[in-house]
Order: sequence, then structure tokens, then C-alpha cells
Amino acid sequence: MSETKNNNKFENPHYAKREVTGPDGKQFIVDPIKDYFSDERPKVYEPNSIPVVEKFLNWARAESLWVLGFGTGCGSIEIPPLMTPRFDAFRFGIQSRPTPRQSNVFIISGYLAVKTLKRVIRSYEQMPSPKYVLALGSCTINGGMYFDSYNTINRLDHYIPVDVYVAGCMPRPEALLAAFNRLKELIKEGKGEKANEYAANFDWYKENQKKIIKDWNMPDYNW
Amino acid sequence: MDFDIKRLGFTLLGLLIVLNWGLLMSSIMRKLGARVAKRYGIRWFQPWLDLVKNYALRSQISHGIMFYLGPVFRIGGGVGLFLFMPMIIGSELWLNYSFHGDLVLLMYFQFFGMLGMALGSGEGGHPYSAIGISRGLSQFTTIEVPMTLAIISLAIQYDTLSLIDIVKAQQGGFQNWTMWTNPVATIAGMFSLLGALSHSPFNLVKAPNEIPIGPPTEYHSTFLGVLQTNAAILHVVEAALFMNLFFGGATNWFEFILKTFFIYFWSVFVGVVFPRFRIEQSVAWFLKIPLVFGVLAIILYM
Amino acid sequence: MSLLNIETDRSKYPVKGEDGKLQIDLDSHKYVKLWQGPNHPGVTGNMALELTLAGDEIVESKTHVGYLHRGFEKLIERRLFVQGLPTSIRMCVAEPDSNEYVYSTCVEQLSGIDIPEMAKWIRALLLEMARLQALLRVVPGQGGTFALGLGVQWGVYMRELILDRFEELTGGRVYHMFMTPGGVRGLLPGGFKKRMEENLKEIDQFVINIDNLMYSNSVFKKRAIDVAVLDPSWIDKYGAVGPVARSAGYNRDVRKDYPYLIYDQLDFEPKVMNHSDIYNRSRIRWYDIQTSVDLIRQIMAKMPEKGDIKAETPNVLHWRIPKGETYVRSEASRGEYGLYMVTDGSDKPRRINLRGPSYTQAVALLQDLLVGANIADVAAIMVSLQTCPPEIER
Amino acid sequence: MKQVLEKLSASFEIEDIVYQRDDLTFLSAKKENLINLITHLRDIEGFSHFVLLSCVDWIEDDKFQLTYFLNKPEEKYDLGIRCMIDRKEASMDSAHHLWKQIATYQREIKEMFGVDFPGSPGVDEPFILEGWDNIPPMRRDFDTKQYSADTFFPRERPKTNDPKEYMKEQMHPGEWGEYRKEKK
Repeated sequence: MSETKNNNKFENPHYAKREVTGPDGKQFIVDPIKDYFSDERPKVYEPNSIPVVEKFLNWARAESLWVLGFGTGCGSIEIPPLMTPRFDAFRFGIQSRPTPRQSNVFIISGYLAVKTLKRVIRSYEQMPSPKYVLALGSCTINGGMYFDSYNTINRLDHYIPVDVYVAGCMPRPEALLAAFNRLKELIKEGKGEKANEYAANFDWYKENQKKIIKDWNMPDYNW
Repeated sequence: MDFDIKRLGFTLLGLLIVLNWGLLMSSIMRKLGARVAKRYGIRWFQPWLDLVKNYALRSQISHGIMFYLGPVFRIGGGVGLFLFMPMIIGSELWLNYSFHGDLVLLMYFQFFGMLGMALGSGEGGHPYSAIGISRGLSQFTTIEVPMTLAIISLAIQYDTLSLIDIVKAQQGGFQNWTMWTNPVATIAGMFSLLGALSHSPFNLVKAPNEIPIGPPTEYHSTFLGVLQTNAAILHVVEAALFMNLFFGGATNWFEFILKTFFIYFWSVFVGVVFPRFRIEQSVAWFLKIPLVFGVLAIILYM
Repeated sequence: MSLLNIETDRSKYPVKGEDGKLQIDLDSHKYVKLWQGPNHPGVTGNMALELTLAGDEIVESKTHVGYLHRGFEKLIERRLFVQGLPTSIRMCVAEPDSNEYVYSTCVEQLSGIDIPEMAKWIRALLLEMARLQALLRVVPGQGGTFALGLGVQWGVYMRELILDRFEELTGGRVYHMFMTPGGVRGLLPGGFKKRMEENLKEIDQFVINIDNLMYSNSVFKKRAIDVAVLDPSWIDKYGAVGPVARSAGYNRDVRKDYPYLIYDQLDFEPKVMNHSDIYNRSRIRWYDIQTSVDLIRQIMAKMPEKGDIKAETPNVLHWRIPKGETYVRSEASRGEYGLYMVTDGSDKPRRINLRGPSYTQAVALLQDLLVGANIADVAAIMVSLQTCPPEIER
Repeated sequence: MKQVLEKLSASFEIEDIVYQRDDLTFLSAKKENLINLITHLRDIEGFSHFVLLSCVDWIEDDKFQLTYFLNKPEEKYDLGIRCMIDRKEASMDSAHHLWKQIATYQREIKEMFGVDFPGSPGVDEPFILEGWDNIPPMRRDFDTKQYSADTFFPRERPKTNDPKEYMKEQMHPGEWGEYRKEKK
């Protein structure tokens, strides 16, 4: 049953190729898949060839982390405290952005239901490279409390590459700040290249993703 | 006007100063806002870091040629506004390319960037961009009405359309500022400044909780860097325009920085404690109070 | 098409088809399909709204949930009664203590255990603290949807103070697991009441500040008054509860109607209003903060100093409950929060089913309330109904 | 409330009345009468607030139990109405016209248990799950742990013990008699 679904991708009528009459009376053909998406595969971006420049750029990347404001799980309840007077992550160059196009850090705040994972993959792929992932809570490490649930994934690193894991249920804001500091260290050392890893092992990640997302009705790589 | 390498050099230097001052000003303003919220706030050099970071991102996706040109138009508007704006009065070097009748051009340039952005973000294809830009254009049209009336009132008062002449007429003590000689036009102008700088309650163009985040939704990496650069320049230049029109201009850089800071602070001051209007409320507001002051300013100086 | 003939009355289109559904042809360029969420800062939590717009106005809306589904009810069927507690509390992250209370009480009722007096007081204290911290987030959050971020900053800070007290009492910041089946885990630590009183004083000041910042603000009033008005007849039709029902003139408060724990010994009167728009729905929660603060003071004054905190319970590894079923409700900050538990004589529950207030308010009610609203108000309407997606899908 | 129930039991074939609490009563009704019964309760008896619609899987009896919870706000009284339906090709009359939220409950039960409610709006659309291709997950014969282990790349876990068996082994190693002998 799942195979037939996979074969006929884009069964959504909004995605179908069709002829449309415009407001001016002219007829034209709309092919949303072609118009809206690109099927290109992700690229591996080489770091800058001059080490000093790359070091400087890495420093800037590390000190200006824009977080995607996508609360995927219950860990997102600790994001407002992080951004408010008690913990005030703005001090460390951390800000939240509402659109994936402008963010660099994806906080996976807790368990991921399969339905959310699909959106997470899309959002992750839309983020510009280099991008980083912080996985919050035990449930992203091994399933945690929901290890036997039929709808939550057990290991996040099989679907998207993870830079820093934060253990706990739920991790305190202090733990999150520590994770951010660790992430900064990694980026400054030049180890924040997980986006390239994703591009290099693209097929493996896609295979894992498609194994659990049964109705895959989007292009393989969502620009 | 002959080509003058010295003038060009000083104009570019002025642009650099304005850019850095704009970035510093935005970080100071954000710190002030944070202090009201009992926070420490960002570090003072954060805007530079964000800018470098955005230019340093590796991947970028273009949705087409107009998408690419959108930020170019936007920064064209900002830099154009700067080029024809006299910065420091009394110094030949910091007058940029200001000329007689430049007020008309400046008002055009205010609108220019917005139009370019409309074309560019339209091609981005995101519905939020389209909604944001249609809001932005309709709001800016209504902002222009009181602003134009205030400027025409000044033109009648000083009998000129040259910004330099208007500033020169205000020299010789703060009692000569337009603020005192034409308070009604000043009120109309300062109200429309609130909208032009698009802080709350008039920030419905970007409105993160409604249409995140409006026109720049699809813009990222270098595109966003260009937009940020423009925002830094535009905020200072916009404040400088009002400084020149209503607050006697500046005779040195210190005065320039002080005055632009307080003019910009006015919109932040209002913005911290007011929620955002809906688009029809915002349009209605501009067509009520500031418009009345604008018309009054014309009638008084007819 | 002349300019003068522009159709302005949006109620005339789209038309309803024979099957009762709106006939919306997206290719006609009259309508725009707009998705809000799950990745959208204005949407509360992880859920999505599928909106069809005509201009700025919503003509059709659909709620999509399931992004947070973990299958709790299935998981708890696999766990012992005592193991079910830590699992069940994670059903709603905004206010986990209500989960603890309803779960523990279901287990106690079905096995016929009466908990000691002292445990009841401590439970009531925890429940009120949980209500308070949830309200401190959501009341300024209403301003936050109108870009009044200042109140949110203050509110989350005040919430931190309550979380500190939670931490002192239970050891946990968000998830406490303090009300175990049979009682509670401990007594109040020394000096707790004094520190609590200090925090409550700060919150008193915050309540006044919020009144000045939000409810007296002319722009806030312009945005909130007479927007998304809820007809009183909709309350029963859609199963709305709590502050939403009270703002429409229905005096429904579980603490008053079905006094559980020691609520019959406390003196309070829930606020009722007669016109349910965004402003009043938010305002009623502002009054609820004051009620909760007052109740915490009353509980701390009236509670006994010492006493048993735990009833005699069977060995937790061999805790079997005879066949039976029950329904227990409590008043969360969002309204009636209930749990239905069925047991079959084994050491695991047969079935539990949570009834969260958002289940009705965020799906059926929100869908119909959004029709005719402006897209600028969507976030505000969601917050005014206090939607919490995890309790819809669990 | 007892008189009301007695009156109802004559006309609607109510059985199995359990007075669980002072304000909570459970009763069973036949599948054919159920919609009439709750309509009667809503319109005549004033049970105006619909609390909950739930489903229990009694796999050993081959039945599904649907529980309709009604609340009477004036008298602060709750009524839980059980209704047993067959587990094979389970189907029930829809009650979505009575309260708006029932359509949501029915949609969820259709998805989670596979009980069909013909005529309920949107009942066939997926509600929570997306692309689900197994038996409805809330049924008792669906093994969630096995499914999770097969699907989601479980991490190697340290060895864990069943608490009951482990404690028995620790406290009473071997048979009880041997343990006592050792003590002597």
C-alpha cells in the first residue's frame, strides 16, 4: 500500500499540472512542481581556502546564531524563558527568526512525531548552509519516554545530522545555554560542517526518511 | 556640476560613517528596549556580526531576476536618499550631491526602495511576502500624504524647495528651528516619521506573529545582508531628513549623531509600549490626525 | 470590469454547493490559500491552520493537528499504574499538574483510597501554582500577538518566580510528579511560605503593570474589543469551557461547581462577563491571576502545619485495580480538564482518555470563529481561546 | 436524578446502572436507542454540555465500548452512557448534529479504532496520523513496541529488568524454601 502511494507522488490536486485561465482571459499551463520546487541535489560547500578568512567567518557565524522559531515538541516551553530576563540568550548573539530561510540553528525541542518530522526535514533543507541542529531532550537521543511509541522517532541523527545533543526531560534553560556554548566552540574549531555531511550522505538520509514517511509527496530536496 | 573626486571621496566616507552609525544606533535602541523589558540585551557589536554572518553564508537560492533585483532596488533607494541629503551644514564637503529642488527627489527616493522590494518579493512566491508588501505600499501611500503636506508647508514658509536653503534659514539659535516657527507642520511630519521608520504600532509590514516576516520572508544570506545594510543607512538618512527639515540641521558630526539619535529614539519610544495596528486602522489613523495637522499647516502658511 | 462594480459584500461569495461545502475555485484568482503553521510564530504550539482568504478576510478555515501525537493513551495501556504517572503528566506541557491530579485521583477512586487532609491542601496549592504560572504566560501573550512584546518579557519573568517555588517544593522545574497516587511526595520546605509571599507581592505589582500596559492601551483596545465575538449560544453547542464560557456569561468553574480537594473551604468567586470578545476573554484571565494569587494566600494561611501526606497504598508493583471506570475533572487555566479511566482488574489501565479544553475549542470552535476574521487577528483569536495542541492529539 | 434514570430506563432499555460517585453515573444503552437517548437527555432533561466521547477496546469480548459523557450544568451531574458495538466492521450512528465537537471525536475514533460513523463530516480524512498503513493503532492487538522497534532504528539499550521479576530474584532467590534453608 505504501509503495503505490510513493509511486504516485503529488496526488494533491493543488500540485497537479493544469491549464488555468488568468484574470485577463488568457490561458496558460501551471505546473506547480516545476514552478515552485527545484529538484536539484544539495551541494557540498568547501570552506574558504584562506584559513584566516575562514576562521574569521566562523567566528562571525558562531557569535550570530539565528534560531528558527519552530517549537516541535514540549521542549519549546523552555524557549521563552531562554529569551526573557532570567536567561536572556540575546547576550550571546542568539535570536529567533520566524522563517527557515534566515535561520542557522534548528532547535529540535523534544520528541518528533512522524508528521512533524516531515515538516522538520523541509524546514531544515530550506535553511541556508552552514546550518546547525541542536537536539533537545532524551527523546531525540533514543526515544526517551516514548521509546515504544508508534508515532515518535527514536534517533534523530538517522534523519538529519545533529551537532549537539542535550540530555534531560526536559532540559533546563541552563543546559540549553551550555549547548549553545558547545556549539559555538564547535563552529569556531571549524567542526560545524554537518550541512556538508548531509549533502554528502544525502542518499542514506533520504532512504531513512522515506522509510518512515509513508506518503512522501514532495520533491527529494526542498530548496 | 563638475566631476570632483574629492566630493566623491567624502560622499563615500560619509556613507561609511552613516552605515556604521546606523548599525550602532540600532544596537543601542535594541539595548534600550531590552532594558525596559528588564533584560541585558544584545552586545553592542551584534549588528556587525549579523551582517558579516549573512554575507558569509554559503548557499543562496534565487527565485529569478526580479528576486535578485529587489534588494538592489531597496539599497538603491537608501543610497539615493543619502546621496542627495546634505549631512553637515556649513561644510562644502559633507553636503553630498544636494542641489536646488532636491526635496522632490528625496520624496521620490523614499518610495523607490519600497517599489523595488514589491517587485522582488513578489517573485519570491511566498504569500506572506505578497500580503506584507501590499500592506506596506498602502500604508506608505497614506504616510506620504501628511508628510508631503508638511514639506509643502515648509516650502511655502521658506519659499524654496532646496533642503540646503531650508536648513540655512534655520541657523542662528534653536529658536529659528522649524519646530518653533512652524509647529503644526512639525507635528504632522513627526507623526508620519513614526510610520516611515515602521516601528510598532506601524510595523504591520513585517508583523512576525501574523505574516512572518512580510516582504523579506524568502530573502536570506547575501540578499538579507543587503537589506540589513540598507536598513542601517535608511534609518539614519530618514532621521537626517527630518533633522534638516524641522530641527535645524547639523553643523558638525557630533550634532548630527545626537539629533538623529533622538529623532530615531522618538519612534522606538512610541514603539515599545504600543501594540500593532491592523492595516485599515493604520491607514485610517494616518488619514485622520496627521492629515488634519498637515492641512492646517498648509492653511496657516498659505 | 469597471471599478464601480467591485463586489464589496464578501458574505455573498463563495457560494455553498449542494453538499454543503463552500465552492472555492483557487484558480479563479479570487481566493488565496494560506497555511499558518506548524512553523509559524503566531500559532500557539505546533499546529497548523489552513486558511482560504478573500482579500484580508478568511472565508474558510481548517485546523490540522497531529504534529505532537505521541500515543500516550496507548503507551499508558502498557505501563503499570505507578509508571503511568510520569508518562501521563507529559500530555500537556503548559500545565502538567492538572494531569498529575486527574491521573492520581482516577487511580485512587477506582481502588477506593482516601488521601489524607494534608495531602489535599498541598495538592490544591500545587494546582493553583500551576494555574498561576500558565496564566502568567498567556495573559501577556495576548498582548504579544499584537506585537506588545514587553508584557511577555515581564510575564515570563514572573512565571520564573513561580517555577522557582515549584523547584524548591518538588525538585522539578516544569514536570513535577509530586502528586503520586495515594498522596503527595513531601511537605512544604521551611520558609517556603515566606518566599512565596515575596513572589506574590511582585506578581501583585505585575498585575497592575499589565493593566496599565495592555487593558488601558488605546491600540490594544482597538485591536481587541468587538473582535471575534462569541455568541453565548455557541458555548454549549461547541463545548467551550473555562474562561471562554465565563466570558460569555456562563458561570462554569469546576472548583466552584464540583468542589474537589479543599476548594469548598476557600472563599473565592470566579469572574463572569457578558460579552465574549478577545478583550474580555483576555481580561477574565487577568482576573483569574488575581483569584489564583488570592487562593494561594488563603491556602497557605489555612493549611495545617503537619500531617500525613500519603495514604496506605498497595505495593506499586502489584497494584491491581478491579474492573471499573470513572471520570475525574479539575479546573486548569484553560477550563475543565478531565480524565476518563477504565480498568479491567489487571495491573495496567485498560484505557485512559483525556478531555482537554482545547480539544473542542481549537478544532470545532476555532474553525468557525475564524470565518470572517481578518488574517491579522488569527494569532490573537488562537491565544484568546488558549489553544494547547498537545492535549488535542495527546 | 434516580427518578429520571428510572423513567428513562423504561423507555430506552437502560441497564447496568452504576452510581460511581454522587455526581457521576454510568449506564449502558443499546446501539439503536443511543442517539435518541442522548437527544432526549439534551433537549428534555437539560444535559446541555457534551463532555467526552471515548472508545474502549474489549478485545476478549470482541466488542468496542463507546462512552458518551453528558453533563448537566444546572444540577452539576454527569452521565456516562456506554454502548457496546461489534468489533468486526464496527460502525455507529453519527451524532455530529447534536454537538459540533462530536464530529472531531468521531474523526479521531475512526482513525484510532476504526469505528465508522457514516455521515459525520470529514470522518474519512486523516486527523492525527499521516500516511498510516497499519491497523488502527489504538486497537489492543496493535503492538506499539514491536512497531517502534521495527520502524524507528532503536538505539542499543543497556539491559533492563522487569521490576517485578528482578525484585523477586533479589529478595527471594530460587524457591522460597531454599531461601529459608539458607537462612537457617
